[in-house]
Amino acid sequence: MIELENVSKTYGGHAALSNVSLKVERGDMAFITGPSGAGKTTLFKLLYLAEKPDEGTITIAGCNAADLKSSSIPLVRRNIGVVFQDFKLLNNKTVYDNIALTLRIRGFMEREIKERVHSVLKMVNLRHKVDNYPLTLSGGEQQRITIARSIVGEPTVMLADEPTGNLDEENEKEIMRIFKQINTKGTTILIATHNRALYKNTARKVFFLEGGILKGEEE
Amino acid sequence: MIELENVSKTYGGHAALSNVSLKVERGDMAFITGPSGAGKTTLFKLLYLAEKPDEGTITIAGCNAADLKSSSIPLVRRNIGVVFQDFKLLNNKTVYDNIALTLRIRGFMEREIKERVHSVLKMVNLRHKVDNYPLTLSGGEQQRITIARSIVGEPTVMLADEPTGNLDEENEKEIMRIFKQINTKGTTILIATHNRALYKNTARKVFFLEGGILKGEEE
Amino acid sequence: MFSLRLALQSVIKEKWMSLLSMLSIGVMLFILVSVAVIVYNVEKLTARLPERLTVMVILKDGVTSEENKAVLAAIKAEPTVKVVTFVSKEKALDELRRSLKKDDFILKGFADNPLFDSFDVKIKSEGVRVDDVKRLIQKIKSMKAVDDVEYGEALMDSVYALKSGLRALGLSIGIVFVCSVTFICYTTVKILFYRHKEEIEVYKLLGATRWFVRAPFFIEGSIIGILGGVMGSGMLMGFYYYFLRKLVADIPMFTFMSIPVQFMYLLPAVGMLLGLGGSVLALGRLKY
Amino acid sequence: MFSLRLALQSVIKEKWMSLLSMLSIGVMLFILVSVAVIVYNVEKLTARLPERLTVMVILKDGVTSEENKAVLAAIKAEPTVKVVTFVSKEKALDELRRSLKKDDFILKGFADNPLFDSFDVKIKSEGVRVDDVKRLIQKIKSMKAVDDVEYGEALMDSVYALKSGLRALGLSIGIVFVCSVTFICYTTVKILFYRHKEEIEVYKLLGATRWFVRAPFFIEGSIIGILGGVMGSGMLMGFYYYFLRKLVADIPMFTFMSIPVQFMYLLPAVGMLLGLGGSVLALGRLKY
Ligand SMILES: Nc1ncnc2c1ncn2[C@@H]1O[C@H](COP(=O)(O)OP(=O)(O)OP(=O)(O)O)[C@@H](O)[C@H]1O
Ligand SMILES: Nc1ncnc2c1ncn2[C@@H]1O[C@H](COP(=O)(O)OP(=O)(O)OP(=O)(O)O)[C@@H](O)[C@H]1O
Ligand SMILES: [Mg+2]
Ligand SMILES: [Mg+2]
Repeated sequence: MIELENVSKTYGGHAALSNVSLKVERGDMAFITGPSGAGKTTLFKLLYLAEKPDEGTITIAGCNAADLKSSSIPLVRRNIGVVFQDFKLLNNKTVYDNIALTLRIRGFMEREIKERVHSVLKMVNLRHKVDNYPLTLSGGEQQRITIARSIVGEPTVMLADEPTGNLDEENEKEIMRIFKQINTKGTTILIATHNRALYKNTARKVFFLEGGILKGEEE
Repeated sequence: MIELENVSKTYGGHAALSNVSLKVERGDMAFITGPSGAGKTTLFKLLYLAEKPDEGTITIAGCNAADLKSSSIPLVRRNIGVVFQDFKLLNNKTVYDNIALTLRIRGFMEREIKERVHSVLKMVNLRHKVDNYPLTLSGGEQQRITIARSIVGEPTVMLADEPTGNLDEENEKEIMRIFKQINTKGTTILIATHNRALYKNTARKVFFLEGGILKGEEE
Repeated sequence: MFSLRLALQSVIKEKWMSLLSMLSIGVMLFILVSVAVIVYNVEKLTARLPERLTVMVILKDGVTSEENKAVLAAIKAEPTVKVVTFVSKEKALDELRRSLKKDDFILKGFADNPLFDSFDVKIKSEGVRVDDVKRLIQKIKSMKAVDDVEYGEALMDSVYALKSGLRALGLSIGIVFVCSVTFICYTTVKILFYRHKEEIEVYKLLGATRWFVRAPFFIEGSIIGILGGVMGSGMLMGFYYYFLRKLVADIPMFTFMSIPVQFMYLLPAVGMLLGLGGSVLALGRLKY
Repeated sequence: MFSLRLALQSVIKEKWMSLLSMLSIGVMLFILVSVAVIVYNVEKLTARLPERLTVMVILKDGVTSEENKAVLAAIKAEPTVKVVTFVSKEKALDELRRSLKKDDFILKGFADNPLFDSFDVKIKSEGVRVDDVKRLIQKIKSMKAVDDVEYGEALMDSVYALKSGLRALGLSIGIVFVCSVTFICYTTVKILFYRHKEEIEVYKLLGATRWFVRAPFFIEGSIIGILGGVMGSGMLMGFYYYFLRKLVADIPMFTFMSIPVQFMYLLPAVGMLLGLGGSVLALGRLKY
């Protein structure tokens, strides 16, 4: 599902990633970890096609990133759900409109949008907040909305960069529970974090990155 | 140094802070903690005068926030150093210029600026990065630059909102070490965090906030 | 459509800015068209100038009818000449009398006809340049039987100078104004773009196509351009009805002024194009 | 100064945008001044119109010298009249002869003087309105010994209509252009503001005064306004030297046209004010 082969990325002479190869199978839930500046966010930018690698090949959601015309980037992104530490919700839109946006962009009919939005809100347990504005919600709630937004389009892959970086332990647990649930339904998930607590007790694949170099992996 | 009396703040009907009273003495290092949405960031906004409280009085760095003309807000802010989770460094300026900005705003002479910038860079152990641009530094290094920027103006109070939220454990420890060092030199410090590790092993004052209500404090 | 709705919402939300940019565009287009109208009218007025110009060839007193015929033939042979008519001094007197109307008593006292025999030479309407006319006149003047040649030299020269000056002026004003209008659309759309920067970031992450992101801005720029053009047309009509018509009524000299109606329909179209152009520039390549 | 340096850096960095906005401002100020010049010239031209207007009072044939004197006295008594001169028909013929110059042979044939006795009435130069003149003429016309009164009624009316029309047009164009120029400065500075939004956020956190944050933008807006004004002045000078002077040389009718030099100095100042105004609007209240 996600495969990197000898990928390198340099920013103005400074190597953010050097010769990284890794593979995440369909249906897996994997973690990338490493100290700050290790290159986790850079790796994610390559994966959701916001940047191009200097070298190496990237395969995600069945597409080879190198062969991609820039006009088909949006179409690939529709198969990738993204979640960030800082939520990136639109504060002038209600929760409903924030989630519906994913589907409106794809040209869905209002009726189907309504159905789908309500079903994902149920999944993250926030059906009662459908008409709230993001800023009236707690950080944990906002992150759950972000997750709802990213799964409403039924992506095959989910990328989460420090999804619990802004959250306390309780919310952290709740978010991880939701991720596991989504993963059980068949979505491949890759989570970047420097928080050991997130992957400590799971028997999942963990990649260790440091200074742009893949130092090891662990099942 | 910092004193809140019965402070309330409401955002569109939703109370972010209700009737909060707390006091941090000169030279103290205190923590505010609580789950996400507790109102920590809101409290900080009130303290660095970005928002006005709906009710109650706030005293910081010897000024009563209520009596303040808006034109003297900048002058009070020069006595307050702020540090955020997302650094807020200017990426198109070198480390030197980022730190010097604090002093340029105050109209210092270039010679004194140079002296002071080098002395704070020494304090955070980043003298060799003086000509780097922020993006070429790791997150921990960037946060140390932010701290350097906030102390170069010799503030009497420092406010840090989740200063280690983006950082791994190693960097976290390093940042806390620097805070303690600054505190030893006499600067009052208030740190907001939901990371227990930050205050667990210190015999400092900790305020517990939840849903905008002060639930308790601990020495 | 979703894009159209977004664009309309944005125009309405930022109504002051939109209105001001429309107004600016409108007034610039109006001035642009005014200059075009002036150029157009001067062109129209002067296009047939050589044709209108009648060159009067005054013959010497006591010219024989043979000499007369020779001059006539020579003039007729010129390629620039359309018609040559002989005007005897009796006919000239008749005409003068008719043009004086009731004041013709002035002429009553004359014992003798004080006028001369002459030729009225009419110049061809097409393909004749001012220089050709001058050359012709020089030639006629040099004929032996000819006393003098009268024609509106000063007038013709100055009208042609005015014409070329106006053309240059019109062209430079045109270029500058097209740039300015595009620039105003550019800045307006750019500001809207910055206001929605966060939103656009999110759109891109969620897989919006480039077209989906840009369409509202293009539509918006076009709307502003069109409405600016409509305002310009409105001003033009206002100017026409409240100013020019009055002026023409008062000073018949300006009767020739006319505003081609096509401009009214053209302005919104031009506005739209420039608005669209400005939006395209404002959004640039739009990285993913 | 730090602010000035920042402003200059920004103008240079965004040179295309700055240049385009200067150009737009320049051309708008140029048009504005052109309109002002036209209005000014027409005002100047018509200010002394009643004074220049000579009313010719034609007396009936065979009027006695007593009646003559009575009319003279009556006209002289009018408050709007400056001078009245009696022109006998002999004098009139002399004048006609002189004005015909070498063509005066036309008059030779006359046995009798065909002209009339008349009064030349000159109107006062100050405080006389067109209506007053009309009333005066009506009054003179009704006198028994007076045959007819001749004066440039049509001309005067149309010039006055033109004048008031031009004034209204000039005023409305003036208002719209002032808005537009301010708006262009507004949008330009606003875009610069958005480009530096992050920076401004940081400045505020570090305790920069409002003045410190805004000064570079104010300076920038002013620079753009000033340079726009300079461009406008340049265009005005170019227009004057390459177009108007030629025009005047060719068509002496336009000799009256003059461009007050003060405009050249005024434009940059006006540009600066509008630029500053635009910047102030663009930055708004600037919350802390
Ligand atoms: N736009 C950029 N320009 C220059 N250098 C960059 C840029 N983005 C990232 N870098 C550099 O690339 C390296 C990797 O950065 P990245 O953000 O991927 O780290 P990370 O693992 O996400 O760290 P963190 O845990 O702090 O989020 C860093 O050294 C950083 O300085
Ligand atoms: N601009 C705003 N408009 C409306 N509500 C707001 C705004 N800012 C904050 N809030 C609300 O105020 C409450 C407190 O928010 P605040 O950001 O202070 O929490 P916090 O303790 O900093 O949480 P976190 O740990 O997630 O940073 C939240 O419920 C939030 O919804
Ligand atoms: Mg990162
Ligand atoms: Mg917070």
